[in-house]
Amino acid sequence: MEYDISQILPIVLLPFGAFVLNALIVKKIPRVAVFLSCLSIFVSFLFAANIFKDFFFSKYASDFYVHRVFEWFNLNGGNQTFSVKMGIYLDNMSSVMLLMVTGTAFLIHIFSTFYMKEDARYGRFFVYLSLFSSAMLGLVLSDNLLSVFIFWEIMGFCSYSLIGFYFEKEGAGNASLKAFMTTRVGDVFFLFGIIALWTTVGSVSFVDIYSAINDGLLSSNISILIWSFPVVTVAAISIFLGTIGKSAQFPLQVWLPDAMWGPTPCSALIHAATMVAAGVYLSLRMYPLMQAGGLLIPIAYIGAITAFGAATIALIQTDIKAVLAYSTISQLGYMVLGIGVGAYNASFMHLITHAVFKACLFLSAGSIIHSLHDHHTHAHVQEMPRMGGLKKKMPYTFIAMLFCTLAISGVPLFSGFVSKDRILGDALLMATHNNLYIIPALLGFGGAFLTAFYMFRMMFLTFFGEPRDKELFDHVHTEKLKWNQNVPLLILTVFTLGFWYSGSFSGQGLVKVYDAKYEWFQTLIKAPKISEFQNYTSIGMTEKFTSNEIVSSKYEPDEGETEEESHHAHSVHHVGAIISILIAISGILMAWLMYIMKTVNPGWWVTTFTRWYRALQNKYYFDDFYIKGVIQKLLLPLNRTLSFFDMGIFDRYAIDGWAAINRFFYKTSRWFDNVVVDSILVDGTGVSVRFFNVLLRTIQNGKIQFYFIVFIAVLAGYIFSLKPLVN
Amino acid sequence: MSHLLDWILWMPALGLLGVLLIPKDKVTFIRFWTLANTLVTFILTILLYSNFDSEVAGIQERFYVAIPWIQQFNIYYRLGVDGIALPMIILTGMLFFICVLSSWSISKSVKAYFALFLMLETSVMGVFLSLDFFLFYVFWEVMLIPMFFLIGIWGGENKEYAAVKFFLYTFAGSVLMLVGLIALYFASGQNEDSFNIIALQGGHFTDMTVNLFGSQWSFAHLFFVLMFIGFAIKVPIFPFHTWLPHAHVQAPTAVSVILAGVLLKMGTYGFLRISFPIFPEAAVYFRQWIAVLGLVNVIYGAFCAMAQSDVKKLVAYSSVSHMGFVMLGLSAMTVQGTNGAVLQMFNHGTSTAMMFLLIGILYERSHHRWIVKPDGTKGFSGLYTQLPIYSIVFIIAMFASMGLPGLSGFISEALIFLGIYKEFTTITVLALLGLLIGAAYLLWMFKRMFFGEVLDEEKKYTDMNMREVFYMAPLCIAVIVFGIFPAPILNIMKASVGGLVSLMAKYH
Amino acid sequence: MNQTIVSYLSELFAVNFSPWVVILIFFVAVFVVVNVMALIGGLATYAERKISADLQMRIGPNRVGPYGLLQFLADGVKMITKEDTIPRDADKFIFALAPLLCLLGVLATLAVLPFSSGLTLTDLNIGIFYLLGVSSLVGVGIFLGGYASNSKWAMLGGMRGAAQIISYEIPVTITILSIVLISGSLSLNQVVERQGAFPNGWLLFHNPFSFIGFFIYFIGALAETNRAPFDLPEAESELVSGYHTEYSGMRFAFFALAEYIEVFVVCAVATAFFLGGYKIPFNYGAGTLLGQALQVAMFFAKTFALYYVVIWIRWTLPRLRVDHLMTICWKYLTPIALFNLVGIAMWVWLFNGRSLYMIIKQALVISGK
Amino acid sequence: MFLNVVFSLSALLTVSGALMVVVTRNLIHSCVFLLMSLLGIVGLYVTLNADFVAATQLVVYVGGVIVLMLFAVMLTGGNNTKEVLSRFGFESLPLMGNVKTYFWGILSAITMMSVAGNLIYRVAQSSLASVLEQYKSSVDEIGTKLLTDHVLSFEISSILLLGALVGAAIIARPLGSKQLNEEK
Amino acid sequence: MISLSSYLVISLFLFLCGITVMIARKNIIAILLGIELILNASALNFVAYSRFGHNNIDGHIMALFIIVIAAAEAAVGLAIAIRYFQNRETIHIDSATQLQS
Repeated sequence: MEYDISQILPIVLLPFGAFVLNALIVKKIPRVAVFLSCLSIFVSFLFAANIFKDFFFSKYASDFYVHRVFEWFNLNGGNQTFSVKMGIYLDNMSSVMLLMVTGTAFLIHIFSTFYMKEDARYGRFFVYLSLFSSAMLGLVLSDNLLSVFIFWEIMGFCSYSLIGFYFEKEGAGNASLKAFMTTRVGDVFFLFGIIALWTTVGSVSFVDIYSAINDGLLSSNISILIWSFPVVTVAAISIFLGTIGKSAQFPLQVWLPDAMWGPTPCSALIHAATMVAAGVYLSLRMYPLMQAGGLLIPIAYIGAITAFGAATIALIQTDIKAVLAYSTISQLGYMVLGIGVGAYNASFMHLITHAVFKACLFLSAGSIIHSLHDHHTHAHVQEMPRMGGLKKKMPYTFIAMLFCTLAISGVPLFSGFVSKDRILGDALLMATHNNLYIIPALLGFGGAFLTAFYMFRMMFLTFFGEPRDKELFDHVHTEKLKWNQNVPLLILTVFTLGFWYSGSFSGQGLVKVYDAKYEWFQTLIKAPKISEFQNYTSIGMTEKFTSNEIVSSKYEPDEGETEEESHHAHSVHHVGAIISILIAISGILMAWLMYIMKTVNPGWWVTTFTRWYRALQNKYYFDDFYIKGVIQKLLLPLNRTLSFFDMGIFDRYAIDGWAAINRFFYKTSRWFDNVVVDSILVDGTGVSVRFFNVLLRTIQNGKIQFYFIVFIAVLAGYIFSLKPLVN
Repeated sequence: MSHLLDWILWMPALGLLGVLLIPKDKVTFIRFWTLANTLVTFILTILLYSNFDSEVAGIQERFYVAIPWIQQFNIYYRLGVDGIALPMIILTGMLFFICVLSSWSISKSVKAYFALFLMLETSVMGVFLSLDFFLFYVFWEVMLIPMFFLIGIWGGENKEYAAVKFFLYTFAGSVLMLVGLIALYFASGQNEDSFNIIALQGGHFTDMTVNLFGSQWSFAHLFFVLMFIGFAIKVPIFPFHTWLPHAHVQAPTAVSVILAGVLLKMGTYGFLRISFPIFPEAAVYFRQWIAVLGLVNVIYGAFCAMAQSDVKKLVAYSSVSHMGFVMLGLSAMTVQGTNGAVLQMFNHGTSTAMMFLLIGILYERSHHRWIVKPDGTKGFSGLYTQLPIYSIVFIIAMFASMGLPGLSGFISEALIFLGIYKEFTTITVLALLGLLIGAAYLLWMFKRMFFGEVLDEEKKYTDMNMREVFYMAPLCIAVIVFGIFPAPILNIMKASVGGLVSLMAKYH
Repeated sequence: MNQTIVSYLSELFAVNFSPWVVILIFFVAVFVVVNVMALIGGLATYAERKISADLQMRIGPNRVGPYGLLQFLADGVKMITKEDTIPRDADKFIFALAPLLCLLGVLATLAVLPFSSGLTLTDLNIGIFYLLGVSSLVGVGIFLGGYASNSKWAMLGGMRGAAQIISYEIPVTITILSIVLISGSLSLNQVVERQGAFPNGWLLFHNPFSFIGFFIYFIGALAETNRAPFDLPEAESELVSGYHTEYSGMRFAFFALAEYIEVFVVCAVATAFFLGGYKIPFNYGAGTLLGQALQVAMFFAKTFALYYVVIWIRWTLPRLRVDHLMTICWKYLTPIALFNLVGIAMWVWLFNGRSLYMIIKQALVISGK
Repeated sequence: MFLNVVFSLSALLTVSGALMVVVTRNLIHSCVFLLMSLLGIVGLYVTLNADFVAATQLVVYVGGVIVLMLFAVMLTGGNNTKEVLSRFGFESLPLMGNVKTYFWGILSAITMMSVAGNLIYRVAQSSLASVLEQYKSSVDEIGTKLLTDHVLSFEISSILLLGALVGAAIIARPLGSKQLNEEK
Repeated sequence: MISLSSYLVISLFLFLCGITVMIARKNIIAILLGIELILNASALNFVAYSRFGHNNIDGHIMALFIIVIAAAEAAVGLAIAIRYFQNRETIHIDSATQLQS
């Protein structure tokens, strides 16, 4: 299997090239720019598919990777040496990720050609999309934390620009500012973690970090302020803080709902499928670090809390995109929970599946919003109370959205079931081992119930029942199959089916692909074994791929070392599966009762749990705390006092005070100068001189020739008194 | 080739003569003349770069010039360039060229303006090029004169105060430097190397003591502190920074660009060229205090910037904050830190120059700079809708100066953090918070100015014209290219910096 | 001394003359040359009248001798026999001195004219410099003449003449200097020797600048010799007859003679400097007396051609106004001359002294290969 | 011998010219005599093998300076003979009565003569006496020296000439009537 | 035989005539004539010394410079004289009493 860089690099470079080119031409010929973006992402999708094929058929080597390194710049000078390396790290996980990213991105590009058609900044949107896609792919391919951080930040910039895409609106500005700053909080700690690792390990390449963890290099302590921690903990915490910021986990989840100010396709791509997932991806990459840092339990808690809390908030949202946003947060919480409970590949699988169906959901919402056009305000409507009964008007969107909803709410045979159920199963398994995991597991199951409920609430409110806004409803045209409106949805819908991922319809790995012992996903995606990165040598960028890099699969089932443990695991997994199926069905039933049968009145809940309801409405007062509390009560007054101190006190008194002192001195010295020096000494001299010149005036007759005679006389006298000139 | 430095140094002076010879009503001619002259200087600096041998640490023999000037005091006309000076020289050449373009719209006594401008360029070049301490001091002082007049004549409403403050403040600093200069002259035995910066380097004065007020002081420590204050006023470092907002806010656009882009760097350049190499032991002795001061700069500058309602003042404080990063990098005395510091000097030069130029462009249209007017109403809003190109350039500048990866600011800041992490971990964490605040005030300012509805008086603003685009383009390119590919600059500086770092490493 | 009549003769007859003989030869040669010049001056007056008559469709002098060829002798006789009047209030000493100064200045220039490679009275290696110097005596003479004869016409004429001569010396000198740059010597013989017989070897066609320079020199020379259109000092319509209004008889003859000879001299200098001097094709008969004769003939032929042009101009062009005169000198001729100087310097430096012709030839040869 | 003749002639010319300059009362005449003695000096230069200097002297003085002098005499009212008879300006000094016109001149002349006698005596008995060399053109050597050793003074003198030219032109420029009045 | 002293005598005589003229004449232009004489005397001295002394050409060059200076001096001096005459119709040197005390 021959690999050289020309098969990998275009995946990143094509969208980037498209970005550069479009940035130049977009003002003149936006159509061409759009076409170029779509084309570039499609071609890189083909490349990714090719790579995925290779990895898929390469005997499922779980620890098979391609690693290319080149020197970005070095600081070798004097006797000092320091070198910064960049590189490409391509293994099973990144190959799958590449396929997912390019695929969804391509479909979303296509959809955007429909959705952004009428927009004034049609072309510029695609410029941002291309930049974003290249950054995301670069992050997937990058081999070290530094380049991860770089692409991470570039994605942050794209999200900033896309959230603020409708910059005429004040709210867009607020939302983009909020999004960028909130993620920035995480990023700063992420950078600190990178630096800590870099200084300790001497490199930020994944493989170096793995082997360093294996060698216990990271157990040394560093002291911050007065405390001292082991490096590994600090690094793990700060890197996970990066994840929290990026994938909107518990303390910093506030930005993601506001991010819905952006155009719907960008919400689909950035804030559902890829960027927010990048945080989880990073944590998966750094899984050994998290393990070594002993961070799994807090991660599990954070994930569970996020999953459940976001789900609760999603219950009462009326804006369709807001519902999807909160569901995204909670699904991301599930992924983090998966990391926390050590369900490595389950968590990653959930990342993939969630990316697919959530992208599809957002696109469907987009097509709904696009077709619901209010003729009074000339705005698109995203309020669910004004929808309803759209099933007849837009059947294709309905099908797509139905499938995705089934998937996300964990109905069997659908992808969401496969992945989420595994996470929950592992959570349950861990709970049986360790009591601390009980609460996360419970929260996880509760979240699953809520998920099913609010997703179907959204479905029912949107598509079923009678149209609640008749006029709006009448304006909606019955949709026909459009290549760029519905086809992407349907394609994505196809991939919401479970067997694509599990290789089995039940999702329990009963049906195998080829001769693998387990289904491909479980086979392919394995937690990196840090002990295997010892005898590793990085390979230059241009060299051909050599076979010594291929490590043939040493994969063994690791659910427990012994037979009964693995049996126990299996049983627990079965229990978990059954529970989650029941939960999903009950959630759907609840929603059905509430919004179709109207037997259960939502208003009753509101009136009964008013305080809770208000808390949910205010999103548990997070925004109030951050904005009103931290920023307005703490930060801004601090700034004002500081700047007043700077100009008003320090500058005025400490610096300009010198002038006052000088003023005293110059007054005294001026008196001395006037009286003593000037009038006595100086003028006195003048008087004496005047006395003398009266005498000398007489010989000063202005007769040149008289002077000349005198001059000659003097000259003569001089020469007479001269010694002989020579000898 | 051996006279290239003389040419770079005196080319603006020739231009100055030319300007003086042109009659004062030939305004366009004067402008084009100055433009051509600065362009030639810039090209010469590029020539210097292309002839630079990046392998050599320290002064490049092939450019070294040493001519006796005042021989009885061993004062020489000594020019030389090394990897630390070269980025600054290129930056100077580029920024002056651009600033001439940006001050095209100056209409008040154009001749005097451009004459002073070229005089300023000569002096700045002289500071970066001269290897003789006396010559260095002379240029350092000469630089004050054009700055004083440029601020005091073409400045804003409160220009006299700002000009006088700038002059006196900086002058006080350089007087301290003069004391150090003379002390070094006598301490080094008044031989013909007594003013030779290169010969003074290497810590000959480590064990020397000086008797002051009847008690023994360490010579190195005493005069390191004096010179530190002298340079710190220029940087400016925390307690000595208050001239900066006045000068920046009152100065005309081009001048504040030069002030922020080049003049601030002269202070840090002074550390790199004089204070640290001559008193390495003292520098190592005081390094944590330098680091603390840098940290204070970062945090304090960022906080103050966040409170400003005047854009220019905001950016002025932001450069206080960024120079704090440079000080942090210097205090680390590791190869990453020092390289990062020098790179940050260059990058801050480009990015903050962009910011100031952009603010100047906006000021030419709006004639005020209030984000929030004193009466509480909005100063600007929805500029994004009104001035698209301007906004794109502004975004580039803003993200570059807040250190977005992929733009030039990031690499230097990352290198600085990498350098100081091992030395001062706590300070690293706090400085990272400064980075956070930095993003905060810039983005907040951007949101307040650029988003939202377009105000009525903004309807008449026109977007950047060709000239402005033309002179913003090189800076944009520099910011982006050096963000993706910093090697060209790092390669020229790394040898010299490595030499400096290994010198410092002997002492800690 | 480089090449003089004496050294040439001593080479020719391969004998060393004793000093007395040298002085003898020298004086004989001087005598001959001066008389020949006087003759030429006389003939020039005749020629002038004839040519002017021709240009004005008249017959002109035709009584004395064949075609009135002896007219000038008649004039000379008349001049000599006329009464020599001196105005009462005139400054007698200077009145007597002025014509002599003029004639002295002119005749002294003849010392360095290269009539042929042999027949050169003395070939100073600062020849042209010397020539300029002594020829400036004429200006003094004219001025003093104008002053001495106590009359306002003469006064004005003299002042004009002096001013004009001094002013126009500058472009002329600069032009000559630029030619000296090419030929690298101040000696007229050397300058001539540097050139070729055919026009492609002349300094006139050496490069564009020298081509311009020739005309500058020629105009300046016209002005220096008070010839029309620059004959303001003797503008008969404004000042009766200019600086020699009060003169009569032989003194007047001296003035006239001086003027005509000077015209000859400047033409000769132009010939030597621009038109290849006495060079004859293939240097025929070098060293023999025949060769010398041919060279002399060639030299005189070129000079008289120029002389004809001078007369032609005089009878063709109207007279200038004084301010125009000065304007032409200071605002046009001098800057152009300076520009020429720089241009020729650049040329000599660039093509290290090759002429345009040689450059083209070499280019052709190179491209031919 | 030939050289002697030339020398004696030109020396005669020089001396007599200078003397006449002193004694003539007529300004124009003294200009002419000055010209005479300058020509004599040219001859002396020739006897000193200084041909280039001679030619320069000729060009500058005969062509330029003398004519300028004459011009100046003309423009300043020509030759006003009453000036020559005027007294010295020693009225302010009481002891200087109304003495003979040339008294002071002759006195100083005698003084200097004796001084010079002293000088020449010393010079004559010094070892300065030397022999004539073969005549050799001095032009190229002068040129070389002017552009190598004396290049600075050469440039300075050229600048001086330029300054003199411009200065003279500005000083002697024709006055406007208003200017005239205010200057009077 | 021509010796150095003969030239010296001539130049001395010129010098003395110059001095006499400068002292005796009251006409500014006359004084300028005297100055010319003095300058020529010195130039002659230079050339003579360079001829008879250690035989190099520098004397000639000095003479050239003297001539240059003489020309400049003549130009400026005469210009001053003319302007002076324009202002007050005399060039009697003692009439220049404006700056006299």
